[in-house]
Parts: sequence; structure tokens; C-alpha cells
Amino acid sequence: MVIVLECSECGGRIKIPDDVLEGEIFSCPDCGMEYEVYINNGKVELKHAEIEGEDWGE
Amino acid sequence: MKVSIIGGSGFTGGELLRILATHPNVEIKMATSRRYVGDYVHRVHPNLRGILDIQFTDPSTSKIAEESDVVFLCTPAGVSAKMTPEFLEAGVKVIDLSPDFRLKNPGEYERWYGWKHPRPDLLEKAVYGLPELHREDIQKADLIACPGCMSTAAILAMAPLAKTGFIKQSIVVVDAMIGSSGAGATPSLASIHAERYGVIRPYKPVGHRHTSEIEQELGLLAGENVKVAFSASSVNIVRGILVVCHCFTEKNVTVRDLWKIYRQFYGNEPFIRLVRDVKGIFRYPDPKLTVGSNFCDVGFEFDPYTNRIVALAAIDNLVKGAVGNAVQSLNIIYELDEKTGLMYPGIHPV
Amino acid sequence: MKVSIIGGSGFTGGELLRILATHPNVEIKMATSRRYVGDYVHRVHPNLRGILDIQFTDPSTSKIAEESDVVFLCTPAGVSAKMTPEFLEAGVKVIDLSPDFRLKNPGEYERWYGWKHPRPDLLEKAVYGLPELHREDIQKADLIACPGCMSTAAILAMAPLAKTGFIKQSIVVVDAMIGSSGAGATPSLASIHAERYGVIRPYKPVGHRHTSEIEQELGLLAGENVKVAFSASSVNIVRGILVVCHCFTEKNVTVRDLWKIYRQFYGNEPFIRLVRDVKGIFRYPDPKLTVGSNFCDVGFEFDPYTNRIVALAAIDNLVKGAVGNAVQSLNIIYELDEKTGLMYPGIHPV
Repeated sequence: MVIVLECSECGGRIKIPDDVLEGEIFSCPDCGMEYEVYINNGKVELKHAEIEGEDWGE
Repeated sequence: MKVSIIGGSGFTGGELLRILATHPNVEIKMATSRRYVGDYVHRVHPNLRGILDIQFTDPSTSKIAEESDVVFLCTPAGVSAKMTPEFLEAGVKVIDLSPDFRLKNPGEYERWYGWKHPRPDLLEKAVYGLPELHREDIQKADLIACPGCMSTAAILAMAPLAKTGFIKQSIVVVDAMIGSSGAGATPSLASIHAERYGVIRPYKPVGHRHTSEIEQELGLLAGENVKVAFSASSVNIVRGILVVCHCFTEKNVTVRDLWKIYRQFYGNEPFIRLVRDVKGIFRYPDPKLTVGSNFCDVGFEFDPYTNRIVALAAIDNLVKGAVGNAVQSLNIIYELDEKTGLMYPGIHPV
Repeated sequence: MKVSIIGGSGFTGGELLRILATHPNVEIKMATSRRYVGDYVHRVHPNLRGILDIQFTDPSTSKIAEESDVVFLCTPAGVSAKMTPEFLEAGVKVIDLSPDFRLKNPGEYERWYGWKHPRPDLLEKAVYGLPELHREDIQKADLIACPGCMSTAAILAMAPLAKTGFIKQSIVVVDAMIGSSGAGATPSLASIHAERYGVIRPYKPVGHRHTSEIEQELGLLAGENVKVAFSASSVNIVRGILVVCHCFTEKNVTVRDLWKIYRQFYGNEPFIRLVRDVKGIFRYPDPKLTVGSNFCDVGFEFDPYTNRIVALAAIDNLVKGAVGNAVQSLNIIYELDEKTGLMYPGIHPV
């Protein structure tokens, strides 16, 4: 079974398997924002995972 | 269905042959060319060698009408206005890739094309062939006027904003950058490699004809007149258009609002991809990422410093900017899945 | 059939995903990448946005073996030699795009790769994945070693001549010109735009590893050892290889003879196009005309002044030079029409 959470950056739908473990990283398919899973009294929630700055050209 | 292509030797004609060659529901009856009559198409379009085994022909309009259910017109400005009436009378549907029937208001042809339209009565009958905006009308149409390549990009970039009132009483500025295939296959001093290579050439900083189409379509969405300050420059690629559109607004907008506005407008359009990534090296639309595909990548950003929404769109000028809209319209008219024959992944890197 | 791709984040992996995404008989189970594990594939291959909705994974070999009938290895040199045995033991067919199993003679790995092959016993089992030369063996194989990109072009250019004794007791000279995608996606000073743009850079004038493959395959056809003087230069394109091969001969040859030799050898091969036109601007093979397609354009000319046959071949180094041979081999192994999922017309102009 999959639970769907909303990306806070773009409102996209992030599919999370319900047997997810605390600390797993998920990214939003629409905008690429990365989240870390944490379990808040039994409920699966997301918090921003920091993205290492890549070389983006100029 | 049986289709014929009038003007098959140009880049648009060649691209139409490429897409139709692998379209499951289409039988190509004729591809005409006065200059190359009798030659095999792969002599002019080498990528079609081993794919299409037909020759260019140059028969009369009536002969073409007899053998075709639909004709695609890839002709220079002014030719389709003469040919189309004959085809329509013969009961043949016309998908016109030339500018002759794009504008509703005949006066606009005089202003932007310095040309008195010979059949203004047909302008009302013609449907602007941009499926994302006119799907229902296209379905019932006999005459489709496919949009200009840069108009396609600019309209798709700003349509959601026009619809939600962000383009009210203000001028939008549009900078379009386009590849050399947009100038067509007719040789000129400006297009020989030694002169065209490596340019960033503002070839039409003012008065570009596509302005009228963009104003027409955004005006319909906004419900009032829209003024577009359009400038076009050619850059060092062959295929591709990027438009950077500057829309000034008093309203305060967040990126999340923009995602909402664009998602609502484009829902699950098969060929629109919303591109505003927060990481990686492909964060905004870029035509390099659409080459050979029918996708229009649309993106956006908000500049609080100047209260400006920057709307971006990238397409392959020969596919979504021309034959893609034409073949989408064909699929809509014949109630096929709109993606038929068009769902190519782009070529990357290229 | 269920397939997985090991090393899905490089240009070859991305091209394989592009082709397999629209292959009717294939289900992509996994695309692995250590560096991008968890990311959607379109973050690395933007052309696949809206086409493929899968993420990169990095599971154990045994997990991959459990879920796949076939695995494609798009790994750097040395990796496949370790992974392949495990897959073969698990009964999974391996199509290896890396150099690890291309050469029959283990000694050649020491000479050209400075590497002692860990499993020389498997070299005999591996089949060189060039369908035009080894169709029957591929059909029965469990391990396919796909040819190098430049080797593919050079072998296909000269195979008919080797077979008909035109490459006897003489050295053939091969000049290969290749685009930047041939160097792969790993950044280096030599590949940053400011340094790579506009070069004609002889990056390997001597000692290029592909020499050994070309000698191996032409030798099999000629029935004797063939020596190849190979030089590779990179040019200002992204995709594409052109090889110019110089074959010196005492025999007198006419162009008609050459047509006959090449037609006899390549008969109705689906992906070989013989290109030697007498007019127009596309008279000889040119990779610009094959971009995005699986075609190898082969041409020839005879120089009476130096008694030299010039054999030419042009391919897209990522398609026919890599994933095209791999997917053709897949089709052959599963007795599908060899053209399945590969009959794309190239993109022109681009």
C-alpha cells in the first residue's frame, strides 16, 4: 500500500510505501525537492532534507 | 486516413513526413514539390532513406483532392489562401501550417503582413490549431490554421497567467531565441554556415509577425486586449526555441501559487511538462531537452525585486512549433488518442 | 521480457532507457545507479520526463537477477568482468556494453588495456554483438559483448572488402571522427564546453583500444591477420561518428564493382544504408543524417591515383554504436523482428 503526501515546495504528490523506515529519503517527482521521512506518533511525515549544492553553471 | 503534403521539400514538410511515416493510422498519398518533382524524398530528407520509398510529385489540386481525406499545406505565405478554398469545396480537410488563416481580424494581415487577405470570409471558419486551447473547435473544424513556432511557445508559457488575470492592463515583454531551422531551407547569405555559426543575432527586435497571434490568443484568455513587446534573436543551434516572458504584476505571488496556476491550467495535457526543478542541471525549460519530441516544457519564477513573473517555455520549433500541432489536430479530428504517432522521447544529449 | 539496466545514469544508460521505454515487448524492472539512487530517472535524463516514471535503485546483484530475464551492463571497463559470472550462474542473459568480453584472445587485453582478464574462460562463450556479422551465434548466446562505437563503424565500412579479399597482406588506415557524447558523462577539463567546443582534437592518434576489435573481426572475414592503423579525433558535434578507411589494393576496381560487393554482403540488412549518391548535398555517409536512428550509412569511392578504396561509414555513436546493437541482439535472442523498437527515422536537420 502506498500513502501520498504533498510536496511543500510545489504541491506535487509524493508516493511513500507504508512500510517506510524513519530517515529514508524521498524526492518529489515534479520538482525534485528532497525530504526525509520521520514518524510522528505513528504518522508518516516529511521534513526537508538539505540538498548538497551542485555545480549549476554560471 | 489518406493524407497528402503540399510543399514536402522544406524542413517542415520533411518533419511532417518523418512523423507521418510511423503514424499507424495514416497513409501518405502524395508529397508535392515543384522543384524536386520525380526525386525520391530521401534525396532531400536523407533521414527518411530506408523509411519512406515515395517520390515527390506535382499534380493539380483536383488530383490531390481526389486522393486525399486531409491535406497539409507547408507553403510560403500567400499560397494557401489560394489553394485552401479549392480543397474545402472538394470536401477535403485542410491543416495549414502557413500563416494565411491564423488571424481572425483581416485588418491585422494588412498591419503585420502588408497583405490584403483575398478570402477574409474564411478567417472565421478557420480554427487556431493549438490543441491545449482549442480542442473542441479543432474536433469539428474543416480548416485548421497551425500556430507560428514562436507564438506556440509564448502562448503556452503565458496562457495560465492570462486566464487567471495576471496579464491585465500591462505590457508583456517576450524575448524569443530560435535555431537556424526556423529560417527554413531557402539559402541566403545570412544563413550560410560561415555567417550563421556562433551568432546571437537579434534579427527581428521589433515588428515580428508572430506578435499578432500571441496578442490574439492571450487576449481571448484574458478577456481583454493584451499588448506584447516581442523581440526575436537567432542563436547557435539548429532546432529549438526558448521564450523568456516578463509579466509585471501588482499581486504578490509565491512559487507555490504559480505551480497551482500552471497545474490547474495544464492538468494532464499529454505534451506539456512543467519544469521548475530545485536541483540538478536541468532546472528550467531548455530546447536542448526537447529536440525531436513534441513536448513543450513550461517553467516559471517570481522576481519580488521588480514584481515580475518570468514565464519560460522551450520547444522543438519543427515539432511542437509546427508539425506536432498539425498531427495533434489530425488525431483530434479523427478522434484518435491525441498521442498517436507523437509520443517520442526527445534525443538527449544532442 | 523483464530487463534491468546496470549503470543507468550515463549517456549509454540513458539512451538504452529511451529506446526500451517504447519497445513493445520489454518491461523495465530496474535501472541502477549508485550516485543517483532514489532519484527519478528524468532528473538525469530530462528527455524521459513524461515518458518513464521510475527511480534509480542500487540493489544487490542477486536481487536484480531474481527480477530480470536479461540485464544490460552499461558499466566502466573492469566492472562487468566481476558481475557477469553471477548473472550467468543465476540463468540471466547478459548483454554487456562494456569492453570486458569483446576480445577472444586474453593476451590482447593485456596489450591494449594493460589488464589481466579475471575470467578468460568466458571469452570463448561471449558472442561479439554485431548482428550483421554474428546473427546465428547471437541467437543462441547467453553472453553478448556489444562492440565499441568506433569499431562498429570501421568494421561495417570494411566488412564486404575483407570478405572478398580486398584486405589481403596490407595495412588499412582508419581515421575516426567522433562527437563529445562518445567521451561519456564524467566531467573533465577536456570536456568542459569552453575547452571542448569547436575542436578538431586528435585525442588518440595511436594505440586506441578499438584497434584490437577491428583487427579481430576483419581478420575472421578475411581469413588472415589484418593490421589496422587507427587514429581517433574528436570534432565539434555531440552525437556521431564518421570513419574514413583507406584500403590499398593491387586489383583494379570500378564503382560498379563496389556497389555489387557491398550489395551482396549487406543484402537486405534492415539497418545498413548504402549511400553513394551522384547528386544533391547528401552524397556520402554523414553522422548528421543518422542522429537518433539505428542506421549505419556505408559508402565507398575508388582512387585510381593511389589504387585505394576509400570506405566510409557514419553512425550515431549512442545508438548503432552502443544501445542499437544491444537491442538488436535482444530482439534476435527472443526471435522478435529485429527492427522492433528500433525503426526510428533520424532527426534532420539537427
